[in-house]
Amino acid sequence: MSATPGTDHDTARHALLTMWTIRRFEEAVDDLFARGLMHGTMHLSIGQEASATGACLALRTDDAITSTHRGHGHCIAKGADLTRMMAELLAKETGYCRGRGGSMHIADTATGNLGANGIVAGGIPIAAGAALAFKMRAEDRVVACFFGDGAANEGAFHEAVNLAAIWKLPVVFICENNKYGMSFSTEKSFAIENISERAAAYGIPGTTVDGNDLDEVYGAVSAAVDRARAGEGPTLVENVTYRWKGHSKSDKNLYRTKEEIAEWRAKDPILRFEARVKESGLLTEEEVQLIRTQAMEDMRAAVREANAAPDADPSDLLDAVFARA
Amino acid sequence: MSATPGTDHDTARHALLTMWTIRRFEEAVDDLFARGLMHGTMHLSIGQEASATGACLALRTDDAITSTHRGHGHCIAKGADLTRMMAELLAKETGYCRGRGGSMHIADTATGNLGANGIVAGGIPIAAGAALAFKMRAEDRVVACFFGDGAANEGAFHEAVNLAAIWKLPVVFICENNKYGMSFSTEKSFAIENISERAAAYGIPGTTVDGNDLDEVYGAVSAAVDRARAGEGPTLVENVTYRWKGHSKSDKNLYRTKEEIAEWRAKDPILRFEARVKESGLLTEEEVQLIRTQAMEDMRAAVREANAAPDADPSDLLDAVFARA
Amino acid sequence: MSSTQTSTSADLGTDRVITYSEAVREAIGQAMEADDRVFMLGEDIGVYGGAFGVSGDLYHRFGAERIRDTPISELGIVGAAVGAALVGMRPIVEIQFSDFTNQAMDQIVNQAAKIHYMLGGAMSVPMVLRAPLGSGTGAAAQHSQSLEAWFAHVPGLKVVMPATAADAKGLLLSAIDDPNPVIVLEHKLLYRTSGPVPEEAVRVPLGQSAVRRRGEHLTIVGTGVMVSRALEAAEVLAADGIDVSVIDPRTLTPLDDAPIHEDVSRTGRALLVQEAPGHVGFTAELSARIAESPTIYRLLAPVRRLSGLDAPIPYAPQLETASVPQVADIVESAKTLVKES
Amino acid sequence: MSSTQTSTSADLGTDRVITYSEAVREAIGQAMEADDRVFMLGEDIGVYGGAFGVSGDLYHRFGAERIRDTPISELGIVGAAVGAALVGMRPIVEIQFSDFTNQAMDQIVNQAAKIHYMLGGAMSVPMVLRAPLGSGTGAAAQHSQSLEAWFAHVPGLKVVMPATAADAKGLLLSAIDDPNPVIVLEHKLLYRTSGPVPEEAVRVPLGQSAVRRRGEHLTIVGTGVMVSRALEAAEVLAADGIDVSVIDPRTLTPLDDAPIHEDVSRTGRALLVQEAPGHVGFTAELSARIAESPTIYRLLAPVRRLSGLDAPIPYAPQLETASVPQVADIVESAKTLVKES
Ligand SMILES: Cc1ncc(C[n+]2csc(CCOP(=O)(O)OP(=O)(O)O)c2C)c(N)n1
Ligand SMILES: Cc1ncc(C[n+]2csc(CCOP(=O)(O)OP(=O)(O)O)c2C)c(N)n1
Ligand SMILES: [Mg+2]
Ligand SMILES: [Mg+2]
Repeated sequence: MSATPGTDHDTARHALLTMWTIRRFEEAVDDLFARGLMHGTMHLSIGQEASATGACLALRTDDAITSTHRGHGHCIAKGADLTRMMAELLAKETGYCRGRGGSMHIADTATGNLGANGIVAGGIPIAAGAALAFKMRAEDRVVACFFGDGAANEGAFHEAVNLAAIWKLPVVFICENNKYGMSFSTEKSFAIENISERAAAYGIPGTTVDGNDLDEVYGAVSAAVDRARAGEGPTLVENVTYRWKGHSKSDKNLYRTKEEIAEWRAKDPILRFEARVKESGLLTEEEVQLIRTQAMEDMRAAVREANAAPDADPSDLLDAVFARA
Repeated sequence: MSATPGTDHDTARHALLTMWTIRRFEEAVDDLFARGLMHGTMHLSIGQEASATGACLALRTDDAITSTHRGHGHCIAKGADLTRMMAELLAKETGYCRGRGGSMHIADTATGNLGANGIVAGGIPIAAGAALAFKMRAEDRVVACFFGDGAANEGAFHEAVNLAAIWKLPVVFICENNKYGMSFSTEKSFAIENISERAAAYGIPGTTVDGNDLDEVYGAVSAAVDRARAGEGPTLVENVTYRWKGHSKSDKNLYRTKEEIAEWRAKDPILRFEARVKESGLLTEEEVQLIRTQAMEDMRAAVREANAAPDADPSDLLDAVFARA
Repeated sequence: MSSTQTSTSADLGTDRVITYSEAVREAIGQAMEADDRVFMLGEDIGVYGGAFGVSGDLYHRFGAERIRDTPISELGIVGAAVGAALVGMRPIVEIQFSDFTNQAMDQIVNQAAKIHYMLGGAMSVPMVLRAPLGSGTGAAAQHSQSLEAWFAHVPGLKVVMPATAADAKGLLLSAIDDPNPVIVLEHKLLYRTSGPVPEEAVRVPLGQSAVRRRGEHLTIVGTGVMVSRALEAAEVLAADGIDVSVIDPRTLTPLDDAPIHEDVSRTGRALLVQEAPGHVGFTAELSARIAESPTIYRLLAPVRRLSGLDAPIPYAPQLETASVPQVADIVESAKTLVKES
Repeated sequence: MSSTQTSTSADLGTDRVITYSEAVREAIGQAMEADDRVFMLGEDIGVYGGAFGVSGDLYHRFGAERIRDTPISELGIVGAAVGAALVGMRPIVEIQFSDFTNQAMDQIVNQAAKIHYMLGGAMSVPMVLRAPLGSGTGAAAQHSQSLEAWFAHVPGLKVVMPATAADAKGLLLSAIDDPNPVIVLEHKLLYRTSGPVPEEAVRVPLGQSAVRRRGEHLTIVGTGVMVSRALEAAEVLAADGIDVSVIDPRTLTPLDDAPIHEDVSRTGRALLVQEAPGHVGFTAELSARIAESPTIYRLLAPVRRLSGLDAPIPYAPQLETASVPQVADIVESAKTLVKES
């Protein structure tokens, strides 16, 4: 856990760099995909960077996360190496999953990422289980469990949150409410105002914050992490945010208006944070420009290095199915 | 829907007879099973009769129910024939399921029972679906969906209640909270006081009533049925009650005390209702005795007739797998 | 994979060529026009038009009530279909990827498949569950499975795998008519393929295998995308003087194995192809049926199965391709089989 | 069904006879004593002692933390086991009836089975899922299924079906050691059977078939409760001069088929028995392996499968019995097979 990003210089620098890195990384992915240089399907979190970044800032390196199909941001914010991520997306042997996982399964296990997940809500029970292990072993580690608004309507959410609640597990449930589960709006899929209202059904605290405000996210998740680490059990934190891009590549955006997208682009979480720290004098314009440049360069280096790596090797596919004792 | 049982003579008579019939039927089952004359496993609802009876009194014949593994009471209260029920339990060809279903699948479809269910929470999505059909066809029929406290922790509960809530389906979710899911107490399996608090998570009304008080159950379910029929959507009604017998035959009652059982036996829903209607003068002592006698005789006739029926016929098992056009 | 299909327009009495996904959509549209009880439930099938574009404009034609967008709740929506079917509707559920049937197995297997039987016939569950299966799109292990063997193993379910546009329409129409739960598994690589399809609502009955090609030396049996791969392989093999039959069971349950016995008895060789992992897969059943019947006496060589690897589907394109049978693999297996004997 | 098992005490180097469920409990107790990472999760496994009494007194020995009672949430608890396994625990999940794995298929199939592969080997999921399967208790269609074929079809899962008390213990110990998800399916009719079981924590390796009996005329292959039925049938057949082998694969994945090929090559006849419905079941795989190998040339008669009906399991005892192979059915099938050739 770091000092508050909005008041601490180094933390602000780190947070801003993380957000720009996520943005640049995903723009690169978008571009590579559009040019036919990338395979599969991609779910981009552009516009949601404050959620991943603010939440992971509240975690220690030995804390764990579970992530989603829209997981590049979580992976980067938890500390993954850009080159190995890009290599995975480019189906290289040096990728985090040796080209076997791709975008929906990318994870740097060394920094505590227990996996992105192609299954909506698939990571939620897994998060509860990892938290159970931490508690049983009396380790003071916490799990942050990311999932979308859509995931909150899956049975897996319900069962896992209840388990965590009755066993007071050290897990923070972070719902990234970006208003849509693919094309279906939260207005239609919920008969409640805020998803955090569901916390009461399990007897745990719930809170809704502006997910495009890095400090708010950080504050809410930090409080929840403290609570979890103190053995007081789980919290449901809802980060209200928005994805600028389509759900995935096949999305024609028929279910929302251009105006709505424009409105949310105006709430860019990165520019907002930049403006705030510049205004408060925490970072200078020059520092901000250096951060931007660094994010761009890091991304370019990652693409370059990943491109140069060997393609994933099909020779031992059967061998890779089972772990060996 | 009938007039209030606590104030209308005929309704009171019907309600009391129904409760005694359930009690006698299940006592007979208990006895037949203990004597090795009945096969399989049985889940008895003795002690919970007011819940099934009060709820079904609030329904029309053309309304539907979904039921559970502990479903004899629901089946009887909705209007099933005792002989065909007993025949099913005795594995007879004349049973409701021709001996193929047994206790956990018994249903009189003619009186709107869409099935008992051996799967905890299995009937909840089915209830939502039947209600969806009624709504789409603009029929003013309602579905009453019975399930236990344990079922409220299954994902199926969550998904189905949410569907019903967002689509404002004409369904009443009736949670029969008898304090235990098999051996696991609600104190341990929930971190909330009342299961009805979960209603708020779906934006629907929830209410908790004394499930051993026939009038209270009837009142709460009636209000919910009216709401559903008026197109205002689902309600979650929690009937707090208790099962006197073990979960099933293998239960050694290690998870609860004799005192607790005795305490709840003292809250016998049938004797309570009898006392009330006698006190208010709605039924005379003589009428009550006649009702008791009738329940006993009906049960005996059912056992006798069912015993005389032919055994289930194994000759066309493969034929019975698929429905024919 | 070839994007042409072999049913000729002459066979089907029509010149009109449409895509497989158009054929599915047309079947649903015609069924909905003919019968008020038919409606669709699924994630993003409304204004989005479906994850694979299958429902397309149906939402605009039939409205939000009958083309019903749902939350992400596979268990809930399959259960809702079961309930609606029990009281007389004819729901069609779309599951975005067949992998997500895992979420809904209780309602499919413990409920839909068994209710008619458990109730001694008192009710039935006339519903259709459609879902795309298979690999080939780089969507990796959780979005690329072929689980047809599971469904075929469950008494009370009918299981359909249409391989052509015409079958996609005709079999789906029969599935919708059927008073039982029918699982229709559409290979996602087929959606954009096209073929002749009659404009009318012509049914293809469930439980009838199709002989796609007749040959002398070898019988290839496969379903879904393997049918077109087998037909392509057949062309290659023909150039090498090997003349093969290609049989497409189309319906896995009820399975019409008579044409397979007949053809294998004639050719003496059987090559059974599937994309799914081989271990305890559907083609094991085909092999077992040959081995337990008099057909076994007509074999000139052991039966041969060609299956996907017993491994999850990987992301990298070259790994994905190596994980499931391709045309060249079929050709090679066929050659080996013919040479062996 | 016989309640004796054929492994003699001499084979196992012990005189001690305990029940199958005691053997399972003993394995769990010994694993928990030896390794702090091992714990149990399941419904009513605590003070209740388990729906089938398997966990018994473990709760009193190890406490509520490690013998962890759960709400009725199969998906949640299997997922919790996956998560705990990922960070280094060795959870054992008990699912009350294997039918309820339907609730948890996403975590079993989309998660546990694939995570090691999808992550390119970076993590693994060392967990055990135990569940009783099969019919014979009058619990009807939703509590009596035999779904082993499904799990065996999923790459990344190991699948075990112990048929004797000794195997129940020894295979479970190996399953707990294994760094992969292992599904252990225990037939509920076996729980009360007994046999010799070593007191020490002796492992039976996964992936080794057991030859339960050697005969001249016919090879019977079956798992779980069918092993003892086959052995009983063997006695009856012996009285009639028909001398049969009985082979128990024990592990469905990985499958050790060498002893089957060897034995069938010698006897020339294979009778494959299972309780599950025949269509696309596990014995289809056994048949296919014979039909695609040189063993086929040694057959004196077509392979024969004897399976449960392709129907749900009914409640009525005489219907239930008629739905799955009994000793007499095995005897009859064996005789027909021997006479046929
Ligand atoms: C169980 C399951 N159902 C459906 C899908 C298809 N799908 C992938 S992402 C998605 C939308 C998820 O919405 P949400 O949880 O809000 O996350 P977001 O995409 O908005 O980040 C859907 C329906 C899936 N991957 N898994
Ligand atoms: C999905 C599923 N899990 C577990 C069981 C085993 N089981 C049958 S009844 C029962 C307890 C149910 O508790 P509750 O819902 O409170 O109903 P009650 O028995 O108290 O009436 C359990 C665990 C089951 N039948 N289905
Ligand atoms: Mg969303
Ligand atoms: Mg209960």
